[in-house]
Amino acid sequence: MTGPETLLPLVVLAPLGMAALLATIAHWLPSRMADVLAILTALGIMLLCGWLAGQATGGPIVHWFGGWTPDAAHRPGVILGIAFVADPASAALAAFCALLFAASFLFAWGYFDEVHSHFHILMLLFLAAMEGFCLTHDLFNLFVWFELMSVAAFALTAYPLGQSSLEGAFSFTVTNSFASFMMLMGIGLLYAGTGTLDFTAIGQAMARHGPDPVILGGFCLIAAALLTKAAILPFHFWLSDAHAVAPTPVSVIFSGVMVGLGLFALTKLGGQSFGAGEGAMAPVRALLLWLGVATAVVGGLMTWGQRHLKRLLAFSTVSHLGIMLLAVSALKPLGAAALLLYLVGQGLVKAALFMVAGILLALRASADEIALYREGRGLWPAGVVMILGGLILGGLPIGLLHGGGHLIHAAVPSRVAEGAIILSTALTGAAVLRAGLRIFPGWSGVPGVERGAPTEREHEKADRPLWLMVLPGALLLVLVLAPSSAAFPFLAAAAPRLLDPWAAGIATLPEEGGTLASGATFAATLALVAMSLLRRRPTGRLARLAAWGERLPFRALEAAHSGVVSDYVTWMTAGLALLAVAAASWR
Amino acid sequence: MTSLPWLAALPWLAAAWLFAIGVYGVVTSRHYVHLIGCLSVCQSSTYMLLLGVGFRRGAGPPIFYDHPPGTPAVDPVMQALVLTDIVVGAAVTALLLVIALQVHKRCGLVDPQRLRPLRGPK
Amino acid sequence: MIWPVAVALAVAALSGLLVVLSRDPKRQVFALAANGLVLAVVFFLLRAPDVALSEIAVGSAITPFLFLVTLSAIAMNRTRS
Amino acid sequence: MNGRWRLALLALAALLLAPLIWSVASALPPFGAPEAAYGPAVNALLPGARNVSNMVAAVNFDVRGIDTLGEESMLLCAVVGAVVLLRGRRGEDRGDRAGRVPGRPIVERDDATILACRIAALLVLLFGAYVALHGTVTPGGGFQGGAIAASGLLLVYPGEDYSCWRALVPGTVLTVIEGAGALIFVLAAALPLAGGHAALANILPLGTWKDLYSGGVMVVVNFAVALAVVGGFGLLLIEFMEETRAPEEDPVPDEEDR
Repeated sequence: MTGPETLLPLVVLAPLGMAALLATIAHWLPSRMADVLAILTALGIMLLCGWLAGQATGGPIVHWFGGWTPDAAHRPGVILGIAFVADPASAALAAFCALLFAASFLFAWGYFDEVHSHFHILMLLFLAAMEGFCLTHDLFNLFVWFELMSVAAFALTAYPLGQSSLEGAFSFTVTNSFASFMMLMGIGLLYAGTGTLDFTAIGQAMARHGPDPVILGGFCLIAAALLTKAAILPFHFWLSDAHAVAPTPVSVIFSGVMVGLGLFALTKLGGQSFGAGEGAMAPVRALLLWLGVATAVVGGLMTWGQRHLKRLLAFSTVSHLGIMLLAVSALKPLGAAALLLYLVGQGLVKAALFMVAGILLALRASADEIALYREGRGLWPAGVVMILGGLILGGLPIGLLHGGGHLIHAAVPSRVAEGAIILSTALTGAAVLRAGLRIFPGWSGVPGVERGAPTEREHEKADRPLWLMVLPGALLLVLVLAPSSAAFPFLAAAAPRLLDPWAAGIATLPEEGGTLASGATFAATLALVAMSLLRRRPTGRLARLAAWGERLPFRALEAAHSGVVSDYVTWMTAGLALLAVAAASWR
Repeated sequence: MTSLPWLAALPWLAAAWLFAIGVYGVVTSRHYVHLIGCLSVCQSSTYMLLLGVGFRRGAGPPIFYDHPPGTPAVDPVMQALVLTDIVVGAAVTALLLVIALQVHKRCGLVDPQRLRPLRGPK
Repeated sequence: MIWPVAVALAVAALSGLLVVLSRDPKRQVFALAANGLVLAVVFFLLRAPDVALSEIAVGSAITPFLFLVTLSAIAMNRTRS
Repeated sequence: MNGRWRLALLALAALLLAPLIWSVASALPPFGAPEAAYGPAVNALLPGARNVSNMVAAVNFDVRGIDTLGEESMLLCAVVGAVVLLRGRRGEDRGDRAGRVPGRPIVERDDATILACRIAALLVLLFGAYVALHGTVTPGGGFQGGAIAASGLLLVYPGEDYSCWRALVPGTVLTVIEGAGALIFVLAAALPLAGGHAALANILPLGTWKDLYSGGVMVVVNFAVALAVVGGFGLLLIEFMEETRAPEEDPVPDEEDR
């Protein structure tokens, strides 16, 4: 057992052990000790995963639990044990998760000061689940970490015990429970069809006797569950209600990386287990492409039509997930590299923006853009973070997110998809800029479409210093402004290994050119912001008619996002039927 | 004994049936606690499918206490998966009941079709 | 002999329908407990004694008890507010 | 969407899915004749490799031990979450008066119930311990035994009155038991790493066949799971019962408070 192989399970065992330790001695722990222990654990895991990612570029680090290596069973072709396989991409994403947790713990210093440090126990279990989800190589183990992540998320969403957070947590729990039932049924079908649960073994079994209905059915069910976690249309309805009502440190993790893990797992499974036949998944990939376009556009429009900051950021996450699905649907190394860079870039920016929303909730007792008009003047550091974040989201041509967007434009096959990316990036960036300019410097026209959006009077714990709350957000923004060309060599090595951990060779990534697309995106963002600044109250009959016409699509979309859990479950069943029909049409 | 065609697929159809009525129950429910009950019915469909996949006709349980190891036995891996699934069911049901209780304490309503976050009851 | 399993599966499907169709939560709790017992019999016939034991302990003892306590707490809240 | 639209969409989805479900059901290996090689390999190898006769416990605690570790931390997470959400503003002090629903008569417990419950509580606790201890030998194990023992703890309540039950089964002790169970499991997984073995490796002597001590580390893991489940379910039952007590002052604040 080499060094990295011995340390690999500690990535999951350390947070679990710390959570269990806190649960045991929480009664006798001095008050701030839980915060310190949690931050140290998160930073330790981040460094360990970063080191493992570096080591893994040579070859994947494999750890078989219990010593049950494939040959220990003396049965060729039968894999008994469960493996953790750290390929560079998975280890890097695990490190990114730990980084966001460290920033969230720093932001949450003093937020939860009751005795039993329950918040830190739940968050550490959440961290362990995400690390396990990134690293596991066994299908049912993936379900166990998926479920632990969900249970921790349900409890953390309902933590503030406000009426909206309880109802949001209820619909979040019901929809994600359905996703886990579908995933279990998919695992049952795949076990019946291939006789094993290991990713590579499933891939070999599928290559041997081709995708028959059982394996296609299993893939559809698992894909539906992962698309629910990745909030792709029509499975995305739970996300806006859950993120808008969760406490800020939890929303940072939700939007930062939890939803991205769904797409990451879909890419890994698509590459390692179901990518055998080139044409095998063509109709499903086409459906994923169109679902990505629909999600990006619907998410962008809903972002533009929101006034509650957290709900606005939640819909921008939905839009970015749609964009990432566009790159992933091709299942090529270039798409995987684009997914990784874009996921890290948008995660950093989204985490910083959610922290700004948390600051406004804490110090100005509201997250409503219109109610906060000119209220943010005393908090200029938070204003700088928000406006810079909006610019980066809108396509500012520097930093990781720009590099990610550039790779996605290169990876995306069709023109329509590129148009959708430009439109949704402009809408999300402009919405954040509109909110930032309205709250901090107070520059804003008359509220247009966002006037009728749902909102709520709420506040979060106030007596926390401003510098302590702005510091993590500012650090994350500095990270996202790093030149993306620095990450290209690592990405070139990591991307092919995500689709097949034992692949050699380097992916060729297109050079960082100032393409037409990035310029058009940034121009569109500035145009939308200018439009919202110059908007006056519609006086003439024609202007009033135009304003009514402009509000029509937004009111229809808002009616579809009704908040009723029965609707959400109906839409999920329809989505599953859509996926099944696409898979069945392959034969 | 002639094995009828539908008998070979009985557990898969039973699982699909339980999943379908679970979804129907959740979509048409008018009380949070009733909805949670329907969710646990929907979960029992996964037990049915998993154990059905592991069953082998004429084989005994995978416990070699009273009959020696080597006698034909059903698949123990599927039973371990269902054990984990039952724990998942108990955990999620407990959390949902707590949320339903707290929502009722907050606003006196437990009708899933009237309660909507950030918008106030319909 | 496959007939007992087939009959048990059919009874489990019916008891699931019974749980869904009993709209009044108080009656549904007893339907749930019965469903737990029927599932335990199905698991026993599918040669899974461990799973049957845990289904009885969790599915028809602890979970229905939690349902009952929640319903009584809701009844007390309703009279208070 | 109103009710009719939802049912229409559901019917359409069911219509689309029905033929596909039938094609999958007929393509699956027939019920009773599985083709998977994983299970038979475990049945053939594990009795000799670990001296245990309960194959499900062997898969749960040794071959796929990391799954069970995830399952236990899920139980810990659900119980901590439920306790946090239930205590909310109530704090953890004991409500001494039982909540009452007006119009529902209070039936005094007669002595037969008290005697029966006191005897039953002890027997159920004993049975739970028996099932937990024989995890690696006969059907049962840490989880089932722990769940039975937790319901045994609950039986103490009808045997005694509420405050005596809460004194006999204190919440802090159950929290410590639950945390300790999870901690022992994590240590049993992590310690073999120090010796250069794989995590969850079975480094203890494997004991004798069909004996209570069989399966080396599996006995420790089984004990840890039993502790975690007793503590977890016990705490859950206590916090839920606490909800039925009459509050001193009205815990529900009037305006929208976070």
